[in-house]
Amino acid sequence: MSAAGTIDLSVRIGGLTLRNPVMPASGTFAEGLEKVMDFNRLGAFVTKTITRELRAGNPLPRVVERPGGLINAIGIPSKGVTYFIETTMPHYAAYDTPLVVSISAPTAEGFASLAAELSIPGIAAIEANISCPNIEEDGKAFAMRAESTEKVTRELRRATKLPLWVKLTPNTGDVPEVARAAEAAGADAVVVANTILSMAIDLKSFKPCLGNIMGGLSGPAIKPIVLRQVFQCAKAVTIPVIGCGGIATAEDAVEYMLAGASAVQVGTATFLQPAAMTTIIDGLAAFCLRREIPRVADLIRGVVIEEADEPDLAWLDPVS
Amino acid sequence: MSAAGTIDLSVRIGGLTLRNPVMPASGTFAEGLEKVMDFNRLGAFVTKTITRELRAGNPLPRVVERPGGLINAIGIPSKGVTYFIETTMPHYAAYDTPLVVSISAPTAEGFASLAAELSIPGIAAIEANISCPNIEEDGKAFAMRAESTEKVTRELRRATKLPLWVKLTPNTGDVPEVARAAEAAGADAVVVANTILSMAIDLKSFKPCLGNIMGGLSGPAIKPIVLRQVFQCAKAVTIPVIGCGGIATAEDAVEYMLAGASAVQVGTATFLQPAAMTTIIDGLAAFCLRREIPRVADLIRGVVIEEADEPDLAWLDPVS
Amino acid sequence: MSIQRDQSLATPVAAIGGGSSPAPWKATIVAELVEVVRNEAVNAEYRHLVVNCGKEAAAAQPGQFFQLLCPQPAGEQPFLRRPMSLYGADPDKRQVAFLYKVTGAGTRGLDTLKPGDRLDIMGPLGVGFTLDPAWRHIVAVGRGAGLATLAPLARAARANGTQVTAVFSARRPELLVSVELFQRHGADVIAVTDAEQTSGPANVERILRRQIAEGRCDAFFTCGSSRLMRVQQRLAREFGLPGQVAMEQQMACGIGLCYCCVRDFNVNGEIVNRRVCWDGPVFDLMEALP
Amino acid sequence: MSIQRDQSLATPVAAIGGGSSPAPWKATIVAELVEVVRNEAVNAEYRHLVVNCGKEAAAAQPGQFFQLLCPQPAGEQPFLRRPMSLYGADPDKRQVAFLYKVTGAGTRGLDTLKPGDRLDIMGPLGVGFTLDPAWRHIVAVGRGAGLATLAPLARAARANGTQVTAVFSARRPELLVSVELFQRHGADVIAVTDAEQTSGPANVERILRRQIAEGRCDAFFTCGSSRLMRVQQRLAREFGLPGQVAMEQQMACGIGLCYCCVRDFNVNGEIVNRRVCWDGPVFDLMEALP
Ligand SMILES: Cc1cc2nc3c(=O)[nH]c(=O)nc-3n(C[C@H](O)[C@H](O)[C@H](O)COP(=O)(O)OP(=O)(O)OC[C@H]3O[C@@H](n4cnc5c(N)ncnc54)[C@H](O)[C@@H]3O)c2cc1C
Ligand SMILES: Cc1cc2nc3c(=O)[nH]c(=O)nc-3n(C[C@H](O)[C@H](O)[C@H](O)COP(=O)(O)OP(=O)(O)OC[C@H]3O[C@@H](n4cnc5c(N)ncnc54)[C@H](O)[C@@H]3O)c2cc1C
Ligand SMILES: Cc1cc2nc3c(=O)[nH]c(=O)nc-3n(C[C@H](O)[C@H](O)[C@H](O)COP(=O)(O)O)c2cc1C
Ligand SMILES: Cc1cc2nc3c(=O)[nH]c(=O)nc-3n(C[C@H](O)[C@H](O)[C@H](O)COP(=O)(O)O)c2cc1C
Ligand code: FES
Ligand code: FES
Repeated sequence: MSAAGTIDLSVRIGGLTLRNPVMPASGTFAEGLEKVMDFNRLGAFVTKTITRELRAGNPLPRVVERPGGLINAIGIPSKGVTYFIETTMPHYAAYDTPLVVSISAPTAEGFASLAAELSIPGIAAIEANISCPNIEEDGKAFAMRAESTEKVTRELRRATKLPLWVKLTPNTGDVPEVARAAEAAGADAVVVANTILSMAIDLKSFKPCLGNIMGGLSGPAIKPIVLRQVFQCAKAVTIPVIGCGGIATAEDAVEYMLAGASAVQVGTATFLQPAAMTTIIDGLAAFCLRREIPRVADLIRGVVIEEADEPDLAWLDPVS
Repeated sequence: MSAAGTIDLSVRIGGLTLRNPVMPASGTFAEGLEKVMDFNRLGAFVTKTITRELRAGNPLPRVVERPGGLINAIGIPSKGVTYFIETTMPHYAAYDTPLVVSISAPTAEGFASLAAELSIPGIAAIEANISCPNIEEDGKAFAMRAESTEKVTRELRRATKLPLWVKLTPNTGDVPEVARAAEAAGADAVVVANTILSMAIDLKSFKPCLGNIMGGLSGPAIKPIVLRQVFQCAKAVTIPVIGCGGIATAEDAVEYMLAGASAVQVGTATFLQPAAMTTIIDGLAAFCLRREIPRVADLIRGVVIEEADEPDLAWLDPVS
Repeated sequence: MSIQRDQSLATPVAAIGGGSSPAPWKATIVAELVEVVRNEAVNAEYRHLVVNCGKEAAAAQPGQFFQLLCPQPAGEQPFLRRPMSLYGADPDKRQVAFLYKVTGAGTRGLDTLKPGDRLDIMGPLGVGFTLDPAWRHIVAVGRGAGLATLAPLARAARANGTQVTAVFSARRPELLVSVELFQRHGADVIAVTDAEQTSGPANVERILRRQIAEGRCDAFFTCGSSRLMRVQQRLAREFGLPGQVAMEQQMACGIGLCYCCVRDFNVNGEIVNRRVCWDGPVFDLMEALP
Repeated sequence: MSIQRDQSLATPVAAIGGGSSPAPWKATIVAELVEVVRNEAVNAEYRHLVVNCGKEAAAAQPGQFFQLLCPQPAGEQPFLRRPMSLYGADPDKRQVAFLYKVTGAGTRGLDTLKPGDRLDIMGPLGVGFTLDPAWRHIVAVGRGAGLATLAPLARAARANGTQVTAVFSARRPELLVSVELFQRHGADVIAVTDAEQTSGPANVERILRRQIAEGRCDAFFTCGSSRLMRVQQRLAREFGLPGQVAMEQQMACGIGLCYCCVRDFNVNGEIVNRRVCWDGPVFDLMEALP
């Protein structure tokens, strides 16, 4: 029971307490949003993925829309870590909101040294975007396999004392196994998930719609898929799961938290409604108030599975 | 160049020539559609997956809708193979359209014996729905792994001389590798793909929306994802790829054929527009006419990839 | 997925190949874009929707239904079609009517329709009611949306020379629908309501026993309440009366393809699984399970 | 994703927690549901859309743009917002106007709007044109949708005490837009068209050289044609004139988040990557690459 106006929105992610569970998804957030919303209301900042060196990103076109979603192949244009520390970080210093830095590198060692370099005051956590290809192992993304995930996470863990979030790819057959590997190697949280590898072809030119040929699908279209992965991961690990995929409303955020997410990241929705995050925060509070749930954290893993509902394991796959 | 009215719509799938590339997806077709469309216009019939024994299917609710798609957990209710041969097959005997039977079993041996039993006059091809869990290997669907796919396909190949189509699951990290395994073991075609494992939670009751907790997403929402898998598979194998996922219009079918599909299966679209398949057939002919493409088969693998467009392999994953 | 008339039904493109169509094939179930004639509230809960349609749709029989592709209301995206019982059909004017309650995204979408708007309807679907010419009197028992489903029986029964007693249940008297429609076709209507505390199974049983005692019940027809269905099953068994019940279930395809709408039925002691959309929605009263 | 006004902007729910907001924070870019006042064809290609909006939007400056959440036309589902230049702003009446060409799903959706309908617009966005008070004469060169982008310059230049010569290019004379608007604000308009074979770069260069020779060109402003932009770059270099160009690029977010709208620019011989939505859409003429 709660009196109006006293919903506790805070959640704990590894060592961090966030004022609420809503934060941006990497690559869909920048200083510009400051003109749209009060940055002091966000649960956290999450930066666009940065790399050690300067990177140009992919050829244009970099996005194409489809019903219910967006396919992007931005690549990781990055001005490099020095620029980030000197020029980008100061933007966020004025706010009372934890800054999470998303990083990427083509080798486990590269990840580790970047994390070490970024383990400085002003940074609250590292989010390792391991959906990028592991050049030591035949170009597959680290997060496609439990072994490479475990290895890169272990190196990262050794390199930094900051809370370590590992962002997984949905493009693998066994996300919970990969999540377990991240947990075993010392991750403080897993972010589930990045975009789903997709494609679109232009029927006028017969050419791919994206300069990179393939790209990642995001937005409402992927919500049911990623929600399932969050549910599976939350059963597989005890560290917090941060849900990310198609969240556009407070109801979406509630659904993710019930499935097992301790916090949520909002990406593509911000492109359609730039204040989506603060709207979701308000909506979460309103939802809890209406349903007499005193703390938003009570929603986490709240999905009600009745015995009779347990799937017939011999036929669990959707097959249908 | 082609004169009006003379578009050649036929395609070859393994040993079969189909009058056009459009057929139903398994589980979304039955005799009832006869009241909606002329069955002699279809490229092929594909039955709901059948099993050897009677099976009840999943608890209700079995479907839930989401924007742009449907999540289903029907299960495989089946009246068994004898009922199929005696009661269902005769329905299709009146038509001049090849009958493809979709089968499933929990073991490779079960698949093989069912295929053998169904290798009878009146059946034009076997579609092996190997998205079901392999009970010999820890409950993972056969099609989640190249090894189990190769094994079940090899057994099937030994058991039947009929054209053998193997239907893959999209719920794996490496569909092209699985497709290669099916090809190596003697499949005549691969169907890409089944539904994408998903979930939805009811915000009133906090319970899963489906009796089976999880289910498979189908419909327009999954089109960009499965299209990408078709593109990858068509590069990986030389046998025909049959595209299946979110196809609702002739334009969707063209996009799939350009990506590499030799034929397409239409599922969920039929639930919204029961005559979707014949509309798509007409639309394919109209498209080819408009674009002066004499044979629809000329579309297959027709996507134009320019050298400059080749993805930067070191950063191929969408990561963005 | 575009909400468009399926052009192939209207204009088969025979000229450009795509299959041999030797016999002149005819559709008996069609999805067509129809024109809305009327869409008005009849009371606080129900809306009456009338559309101009083709001859296949206008030939719908009592107990059959349609699958409506509802417009998207602001901010919502109903994906599936929505099943709605035939409320009335006029083969001469080529019209069909529906009576619907606004409950969720799809029916909220229906509610946005104005005369002149277009709507994609698919039907007629399923197995409707059967009227035995031998029956002199039947009793129709309905509640909620069930009143809509039973409505076309009034006219069909009169055409069959059968007298109808309708026992209609609602929460409040002003929520009763089709009462006048039944009366216009010469039926006796007995209204029971929660507000008046007349709608309990005991009272309905009393009413039905009186009908049976007076020889006014050769068969039961029911829809919309499993409590009332159980009362009728008991009486039907006791008096050896036949009966038919129209069932509801969530639907995806509506034409027997997907098996999402199955229910269990008791067929001579054996539990069998049937598709409400295809094997029903009207079933033998004695076989139905609540 | 619902096409709804983002309520949080209108009604911050401060009472129910969710963050400390010490300083009274104010949005300068807003997404708001506005009311359509007018949406009419001005010629065979362009439509004029006027909306009532809030004060942030009505404060938009020439060269800035908005991201419009276009309604879905029948059978199509534009997902992203669509960028549209400010065509006119009236801070007193609290109105903004757009001039758009129907080209695809999004603009087909805009075309369905009727007075009284609501539309979700987001802005004002980007960096607009800069007018140096020292400039006595400027030359604006536009083609296609570029004429819409340049339009609000006419008024701003007059307010700045700057005389404008507008060189407007179109396929046919009847497709020229904003000519009267410029004339009303005292500008000279020189129209060139493909139909009259006056729009070629050679002729435009002749016209521009005359303006320069007559001392009527302290700066170039251009939008909508890279061919004409190159002519101006050449002349600007030759005569040491400043210039500004408004660029287009496909956009997703419109506020500098996604990096899909980047273009290359030549900054003192070095190629740098900039976001059209955030670093532009107006850029230094000499740095722009076609
Ligand atoms: C054969 C048949 C005939 C019907 N006839 C009528 C009628 O004449 N008048 C009337 O008002 N209603 C009737 N219904 C119920 C009507 O179909 C539902 O009220 C409607 O589908 C609700 O859709 P919604 O989007 O407004 O609600 P939501 O709750 O948003 O719907 C979500 C999903 O559940 C399904 N659903 C919700 N309620 C029902 C229900 N009661 N039965 C079946 N599916 C449901 C919807 O179709 C949809 O797939 C009938 C149902 C069936 C099966
Ligand atoms: C800063 C800016 C200002 C603009 N101002 C105007 C204006 O005042 N009047 C006007 O008529 N047009 C203007 N445009 C172009 C306008 O944005 C496009 O015509 C519109 O986005 C087309 O959308 P559509 O859905 O109709 O076409 P589609 O071709 O279906 O659009 C598909 C995708 O491509 C994008 N796209 C298509 N054409 C363009 C283009 N020329 N520029 C950028 N993106 C494009 C769309 O935004 C969408 O993401 C402007 C563009 C930009 C970048
Ligand atoms: C334009 C764009 C750029 C992105 N860039 C990154 C990135 O740099 N690093 C990363 O980890 N994820 C990136 N993502 C993925 C998002 O962080 C998020 O995982 C994904 O979009 C799913 O969430 P959504 O559906 O809410 O957008 C990007 C997504 C988009 C749409
Ligand atoms: C209700 C339903 C039932 C299905 N049943 C089966 C099945 O029995 N066997 C099978 O291989 N696939 C089955 N599928 C998957 C479809 O054949 C198809 O692979 C999938 O729906 C993607 O295509 P779509 O987006 O066109 O529907 C089913 C799909 C649906 C929606
Ligand atoms: S709704 Fe599909 S079988 Fe009944
Ligand atoms: S459109 Fe997103 S950065 Fe410009």
